Amino acid sequence: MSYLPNTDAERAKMLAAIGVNNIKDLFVHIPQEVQDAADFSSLTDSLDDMTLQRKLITMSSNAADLNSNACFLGAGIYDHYIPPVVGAVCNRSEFYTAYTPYQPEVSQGVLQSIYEFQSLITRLTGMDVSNASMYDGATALAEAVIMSCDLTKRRTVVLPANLHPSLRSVVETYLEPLGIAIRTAAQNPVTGVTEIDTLTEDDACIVLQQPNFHGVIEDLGAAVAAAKLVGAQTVVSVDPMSLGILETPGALGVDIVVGEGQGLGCFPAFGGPLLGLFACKKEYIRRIPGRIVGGSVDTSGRRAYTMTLRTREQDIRRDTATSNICTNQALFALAATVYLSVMGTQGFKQASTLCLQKSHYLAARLADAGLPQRFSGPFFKEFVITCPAPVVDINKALLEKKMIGGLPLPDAPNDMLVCVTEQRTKEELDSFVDVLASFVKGEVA
Amino acid sequence: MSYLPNTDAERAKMLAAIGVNNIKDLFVHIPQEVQDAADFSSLTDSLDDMTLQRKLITMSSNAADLNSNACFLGAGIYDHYIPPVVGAVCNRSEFYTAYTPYQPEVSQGVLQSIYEFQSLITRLTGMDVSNASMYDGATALAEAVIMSCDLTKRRTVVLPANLHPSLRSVVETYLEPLGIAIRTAAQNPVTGVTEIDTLTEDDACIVLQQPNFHGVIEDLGAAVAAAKLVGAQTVVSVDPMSLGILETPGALGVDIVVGEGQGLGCFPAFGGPLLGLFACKKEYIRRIPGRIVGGSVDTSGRRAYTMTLRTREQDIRRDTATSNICTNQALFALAATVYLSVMGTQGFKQASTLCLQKSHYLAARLADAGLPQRFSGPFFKEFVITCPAPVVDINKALLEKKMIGGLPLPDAPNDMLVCVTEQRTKEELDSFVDVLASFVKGEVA
Amino acid sequence: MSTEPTIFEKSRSGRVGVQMPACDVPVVDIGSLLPGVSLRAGLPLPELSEGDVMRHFLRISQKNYCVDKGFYPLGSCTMKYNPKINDVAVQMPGFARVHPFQPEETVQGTLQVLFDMQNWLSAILGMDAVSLQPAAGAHGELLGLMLIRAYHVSRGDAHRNLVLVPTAAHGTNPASAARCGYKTLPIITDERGLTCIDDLKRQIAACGDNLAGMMLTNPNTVGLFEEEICLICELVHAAGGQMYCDGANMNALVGTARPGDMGFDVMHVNLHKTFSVPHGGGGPGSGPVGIKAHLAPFLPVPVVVKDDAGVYRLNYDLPQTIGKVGPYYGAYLAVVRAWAYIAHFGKQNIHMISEDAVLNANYIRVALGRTLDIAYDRICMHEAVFSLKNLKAETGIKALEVAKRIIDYGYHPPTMYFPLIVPECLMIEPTETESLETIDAFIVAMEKIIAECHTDPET
Amino acid sequence: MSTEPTIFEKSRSGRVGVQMPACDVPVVDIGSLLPGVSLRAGLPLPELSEGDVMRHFLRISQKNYCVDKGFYPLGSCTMKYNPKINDVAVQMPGFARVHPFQPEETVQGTLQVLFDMQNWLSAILGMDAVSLQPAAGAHGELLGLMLIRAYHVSRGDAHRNLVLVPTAAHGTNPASAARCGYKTLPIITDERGLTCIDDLKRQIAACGDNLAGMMLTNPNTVGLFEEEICLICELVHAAGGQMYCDGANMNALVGTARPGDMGFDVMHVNLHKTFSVPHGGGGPGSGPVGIKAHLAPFLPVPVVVKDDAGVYRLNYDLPQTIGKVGPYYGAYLAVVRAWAYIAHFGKQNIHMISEDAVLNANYIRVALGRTLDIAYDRICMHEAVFSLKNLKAETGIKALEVAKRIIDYGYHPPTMYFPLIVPECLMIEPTETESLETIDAFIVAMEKIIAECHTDPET
Ligand SMILES: Cc1ncc(COP(=O)(O)O)c(C=O)c1O
Ligand SMILES: Cc1ncc(COP(=O)(O)O)c(C=O)c1O
Repeated sequence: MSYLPNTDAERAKMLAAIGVNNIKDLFVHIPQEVQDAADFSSLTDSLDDMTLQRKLITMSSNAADLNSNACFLGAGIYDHYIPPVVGAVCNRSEFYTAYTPYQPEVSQGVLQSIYEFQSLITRLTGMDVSNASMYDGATALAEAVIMSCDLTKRRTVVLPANLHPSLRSVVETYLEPLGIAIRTAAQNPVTGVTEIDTLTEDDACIVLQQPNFHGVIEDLGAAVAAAKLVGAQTVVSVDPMSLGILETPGALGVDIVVGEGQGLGCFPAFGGPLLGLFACKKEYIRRIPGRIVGGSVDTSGRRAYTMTLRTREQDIRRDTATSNICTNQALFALAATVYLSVMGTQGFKQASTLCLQKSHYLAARLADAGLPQRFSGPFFKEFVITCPAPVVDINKALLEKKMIGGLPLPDAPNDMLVCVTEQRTKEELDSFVDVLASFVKGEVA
Repeated sequence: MSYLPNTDAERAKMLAAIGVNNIKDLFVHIPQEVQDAADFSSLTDSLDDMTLQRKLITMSSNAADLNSNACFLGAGIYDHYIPPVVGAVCNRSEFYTAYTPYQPEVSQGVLQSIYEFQSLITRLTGMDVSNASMYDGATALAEAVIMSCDLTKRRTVVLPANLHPSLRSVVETYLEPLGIAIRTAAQNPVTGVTEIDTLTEDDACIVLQQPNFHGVIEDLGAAVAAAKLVGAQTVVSVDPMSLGILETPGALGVDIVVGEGQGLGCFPAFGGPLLGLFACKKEYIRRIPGRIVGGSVDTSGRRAYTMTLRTREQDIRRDTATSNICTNQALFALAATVYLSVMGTQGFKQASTLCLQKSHYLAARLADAGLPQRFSGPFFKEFVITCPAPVVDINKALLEKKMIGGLPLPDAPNDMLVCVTEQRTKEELDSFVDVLASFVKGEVA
Repeated sequence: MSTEPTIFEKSRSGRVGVQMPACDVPVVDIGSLLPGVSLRAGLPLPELSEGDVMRHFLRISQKNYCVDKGFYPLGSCTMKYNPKINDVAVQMPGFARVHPFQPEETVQGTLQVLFDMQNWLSAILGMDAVSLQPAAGAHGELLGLMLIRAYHVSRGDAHRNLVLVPTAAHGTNPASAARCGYKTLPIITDERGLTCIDDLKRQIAACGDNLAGMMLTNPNTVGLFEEEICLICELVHAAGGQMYCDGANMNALVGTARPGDMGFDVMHVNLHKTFSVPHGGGGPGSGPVGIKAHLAPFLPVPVVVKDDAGVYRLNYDLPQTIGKVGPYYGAYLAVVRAWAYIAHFGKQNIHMISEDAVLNANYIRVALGRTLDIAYDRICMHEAVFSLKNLKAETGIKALEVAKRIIDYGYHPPTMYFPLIVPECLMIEPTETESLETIDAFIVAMEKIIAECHTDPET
Repeated sequence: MSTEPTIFEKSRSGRVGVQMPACDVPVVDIGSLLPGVSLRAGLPLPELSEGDVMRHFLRISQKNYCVDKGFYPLGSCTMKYNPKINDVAVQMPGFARVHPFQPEETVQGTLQVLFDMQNWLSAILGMDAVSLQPAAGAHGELLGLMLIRAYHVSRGDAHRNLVLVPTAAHGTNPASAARCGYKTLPIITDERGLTCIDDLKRQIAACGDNLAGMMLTNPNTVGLFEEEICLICELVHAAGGQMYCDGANMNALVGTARPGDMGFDVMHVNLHKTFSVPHGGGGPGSGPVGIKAHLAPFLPVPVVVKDDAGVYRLNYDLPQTIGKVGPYYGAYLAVVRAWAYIAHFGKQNIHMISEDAVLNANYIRVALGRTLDIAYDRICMHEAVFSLKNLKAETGIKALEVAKRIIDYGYHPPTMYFPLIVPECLMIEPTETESLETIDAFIVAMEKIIAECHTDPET
């Protein structure tokens, strides 16, 4: 096997050194009947290196990928531009084959990158502190809600009706065993914005998704004001790409900001691995889940980085830890760090602005073609249109033109959640309109 | 521009420090009429990073590549398997963005890799010494022939009739200005082997290609014997992949071995960059073209590598240098080094053997289907068949089945030079036979 | 090691690293596109050229140790070689550049990887089904416990809220239990290094009918196989509890024995340990969960199925599902890597993983046992555990100091002070991808360090 | 810097790094497949696992300096940043995985790159046509000289066998001339650092009607623009000679001025200097040759053309072609990289390359000129040349020692002792991709070193 260095001669030498005759002698503590029961016949035949490579190419080719098809799907995973330097850095062995930086002497590279990641996230969100990443935006939200309950010692949280269904499902699944109750804040059916006048003194927090599942921009300031009145917190799940334009949650008084960081330099990758962002006010720092890296000065006076506030974590605090998370998404935090560094102020703002301008162009052209928007509220890069046919059918027609259509809404099969990133060209937008217009005109069955 | 760090403010600061007002003041020595004549309007419009990436993907997609099509083309460039670790090493910044290792203190990585490359090539060829690489197999052959003339002080060289036409053309082009005469050794029309009974005492060397352009294995021993009789040298251009099986040219007494190293871990890449191999007997070492790396011990007793025998080279010897070559193919020599290291004795022999077995299987099946081989001599991985229709037509039919057919021979448009590497599966070989058999049966026009 | 400034210190106002395209649709004033929306003023990101960025990260990268550079003797971390074909695979567009909400027909090759892995991991773990949704080991623990809880609730046993967790367990076990609303009771490890059966019986009895289950790491956290595992499972099952296997140490068993055959009901495995997914400096990982059939109704959605026409589909139709623990289908690219690792070995050679891992560990146990005190003197599994208690008594030198000294010899330090039950603990796990000569060289270095401790304790 | 054994020393008999497939066709005895052919006995290649190989090369790689790590002040080498999009491009299957003999219709995208580059380089150099065949600069020189020779021969001037080459020229110039069967005559550089016109006239006269041409590097090898270039070309042309431009220093001119407009007939340019192709530790490079129309009939075959239907084709039909200097179409992947570099700048911004390169160099000239003696005190082009003659006289310290000392400050040394006409020469070329603060930091380091030379010459 290509990855196993030892030869049979070396194995024999080692067995002799150990003082046993046979490799099986090393497994004597495993009950024989257990060993006998083991059956691996349903595995694949062993693939040599050449055949393995071929097989992977073949499987990968059996998909309509976003290199060859223009993507109008969003809903949490976005086809944003990834500068090539992101891959050049993340594919360095020194980063991707390194272990968790528990030993700072041999881990300054990873530690500095995480330190910079945290700083970037605080700058982007306007929050005081950020952790070193969570699994994804959904679990980050669940953790934030739990943290909020811990901080406020309350047991009810308010989720918006227009929360992404996957996020909602994860939060529900996390809260159920903990007995935390969920209430739902209604969505204004015209504007698409969450109605936030329903908070009580039992609520630990109100959650908003910014922009919400339907793409509409929420009024975070109003939520913060309403929450403060009842001593509750505001938790926001933000699309970081929108923060090239929108006011920071920090400036609006939000307590905890989470989000999905995939759009910051990570491939869509069929939805994983992802990058959970988690930032909050500094007074909550001892309750943050997961790792935090801090900067300090080493014995010889040089700057050095190390993991800090370790006593919150599970390996020390065990069942009273702030979370059970251990392995996080360090390499993808690095990707986001490189992404934000190379995009810089100007590039990131431009990308954000292109999303805004192009999505509005498409929405306007679709409206002209007889495909109205379902909601009137302001939107950033996603919006819902009501189609004259089921979205699944329209998407088939789009696919023939090498376009991946938007998401059919769970509750309304003729409603499509359309996403336009900076990567979509005018030409692609116009082709999209053409296909949809043909359905309006009834040219397609 | 993404690659230019200086900002306009910095530029202004620098101009002030230099003491000029305007960037144009730094170009005052260039005659104004020259500057005025410069017209760049036929260049492309400037492409931003995102559009550039898109455009490259689009161009690359406009080709039938060897990932998606089974390749039966050879003739000097081969679709051999490349283990992924080759790319992992060669894409390391420390290797590919390094300069030529003139400063050994900061270049031990590149120097050691070249030292190992040279050692691998001598082991593979059975020769005493190897240089650090030439541009490609063709110029390496031209250099070898010129070196042979220098060493023997003779002015005629004998090339085989079945030399690869591109190689022949390059050698002719190189020799013409030097007034070195070329004679041609005939090819036995039945066996395909070179007739070597024509050498004289004016001949500096006889060249053989092993296997020759038509895939047939030459008798190097016979050539060496014939050359020795007249005091001439033997120069062999070898396909290194054949050296997993064939006796080494060194053991057979060959004086200079050159070859195209592309098959050793480098992409076909539309024919370039390539990797010229150059090895010879040790008595010729002071006449070798190009760079050589040697091992030594540094001042603190540690092993160190450095470029050696520099006085042969153009930067020191100028017009009396052994060659004009300066930049060579270091990174591709590294690729070959990693390739040979990871393939190892066993893997390389297997790859070589698979070429042999599979090509013979295909030849036999084609013969059964009524497509005879043109030559009866032994062959390694390539062979010529005579087809019932022009090869260009057959290749169109093959392309429809996602196969890239063999080379139509320049002198016989119905003859196809077929190549089978270890990458071709039995399934692909059988499909190839099916398509060709349909031409024999006259099923295709 | 020179200091590299932070990326912010390297920033220069006005510098551009990525040239974005001009807007190709008519540009509208932002204020009129977003009426009433508050917009941000500044955007304090760094400003650098592409080359500045590359240099910064290359320089800091070189301060890092990594498995591509050398041996990580880290016990319990399974730092094995990360094959390079995996890196190629995760760049392929059909894996890296597909959207999770694309229609199933457009992602058949993509789905095949998930389908295969559900089956292959089931076979390797001896389980009936696998969920690929968890993003890491701890996430898998949480899912596993949620499944146990859903099972109990479905049987009217909602009151079962106690979980047994050995003192020697990894911190994620009790933390995950807490996250599932469970209370944990400790179980001690006996002098053999194994679960103390008497203590277990005592604690089971103490639980009464509130026992939800037990979390057991097997091979356990001192590198030993729990040879009474069948008995342990029987005892817990008899008390109505479910058996959870923390499969972090599965590398010792792959291709040789299966937790499902030992009596475990549910387990996770870390693809970033056992199946060659790189650690990435701390993640991402992947922590699939295997279960027995009785837990299948509660699996998170979706699961990948193959319909009668041979088409891969996402099945959301599990009425009793606990819901979702992650937004999509798990750490997809990590699963692709693990697919490749398993496929390379295949049914014929999968046993070589555990065999070479255990062989290497026992060789270290014996060879280094001549110099260090072995914590538990018996055949070990994937790792060897030593106690430097006596060294500390004799020389005053602590495990921490020995471990840090090994850095000067060009190695990453071994795991120290875990598990806490072994005083001055050093835990060494070689994995199957280390060679005899690497291990020998490491042992020589350790011997030199120990000799230094006695002769020259200052260095 | 620890020693890493050679790959051979790391080999262990029987180890396997690549598992090859079993033969899927019936296996026949090799002896019967190859009757009478002598087969090799052993195959003494190294034997290692994939992980062994990766570690070996990673470890030696870390001993290397590289442009992704820091500044290379190497004069005449144009070590600029290598954009990462280029690395992505050369992996794309339509570029990397196509065979040079595929039918033209199957490689249209592939050919487009070559066609564009023939045109773009012609525009940038001010030439009428370009051959992409040469593999490096020296190879381009040889081709250029062969074209000159073919031209003379076609006009019955086969006797023209003398080429003028400045003493300051790079060694490849005289070596290439020799390879073309030419004798070289030296031309001296005057005190301005420019071609001595009197000497040139003298040598032209000495050649009589045997003058084949002149090879001139412009900007020249001391970093100055040959301001009398139009006169020089006139003089050589008047004597029946052709003007060859060594375009190694083209970076100073890109987008600002074109050798074709100065009177040159033929030139090469190094894509691995001017157009961001990485140096790769010594290659591969690419040395396209641009020519005026009168040399076009002799170009090597094939050239890429676009037919009336817009299809790219390979044209072999040049009856007067000199033949071929390389087997296929040149260093294709290098050409792809250069395509991307040029496309990024485009017609609008191409001038920024030379402007920033020359700006950076003059800044160094002035700033470092406060500490070191400038060899020729006038506005320079892409590089600044200093002479340490006085330093040596005062302190005994040589340019070599100063250059090596800079390594301790984290830089690659500058070019030394080239060209030989400047005593104790240090030549520094920053390129357009270095930033002001990098240059400032380098200057500070140089100042420190020079100060040391006076105060503490031992270090
Ligand atoms: C025994 C054990 N259990 C659980 C975990 C947690 O796994 P993860 O870090 O993937 O969440 C670890 C990780 O170190 C472990 O060693
Ligand atoms: C002035 C000059 N001419 C020619 C060359 C030769 O170019 P190459 O190394 O690409 O063959 C060089 C390379 O250093 C050079 O600096």
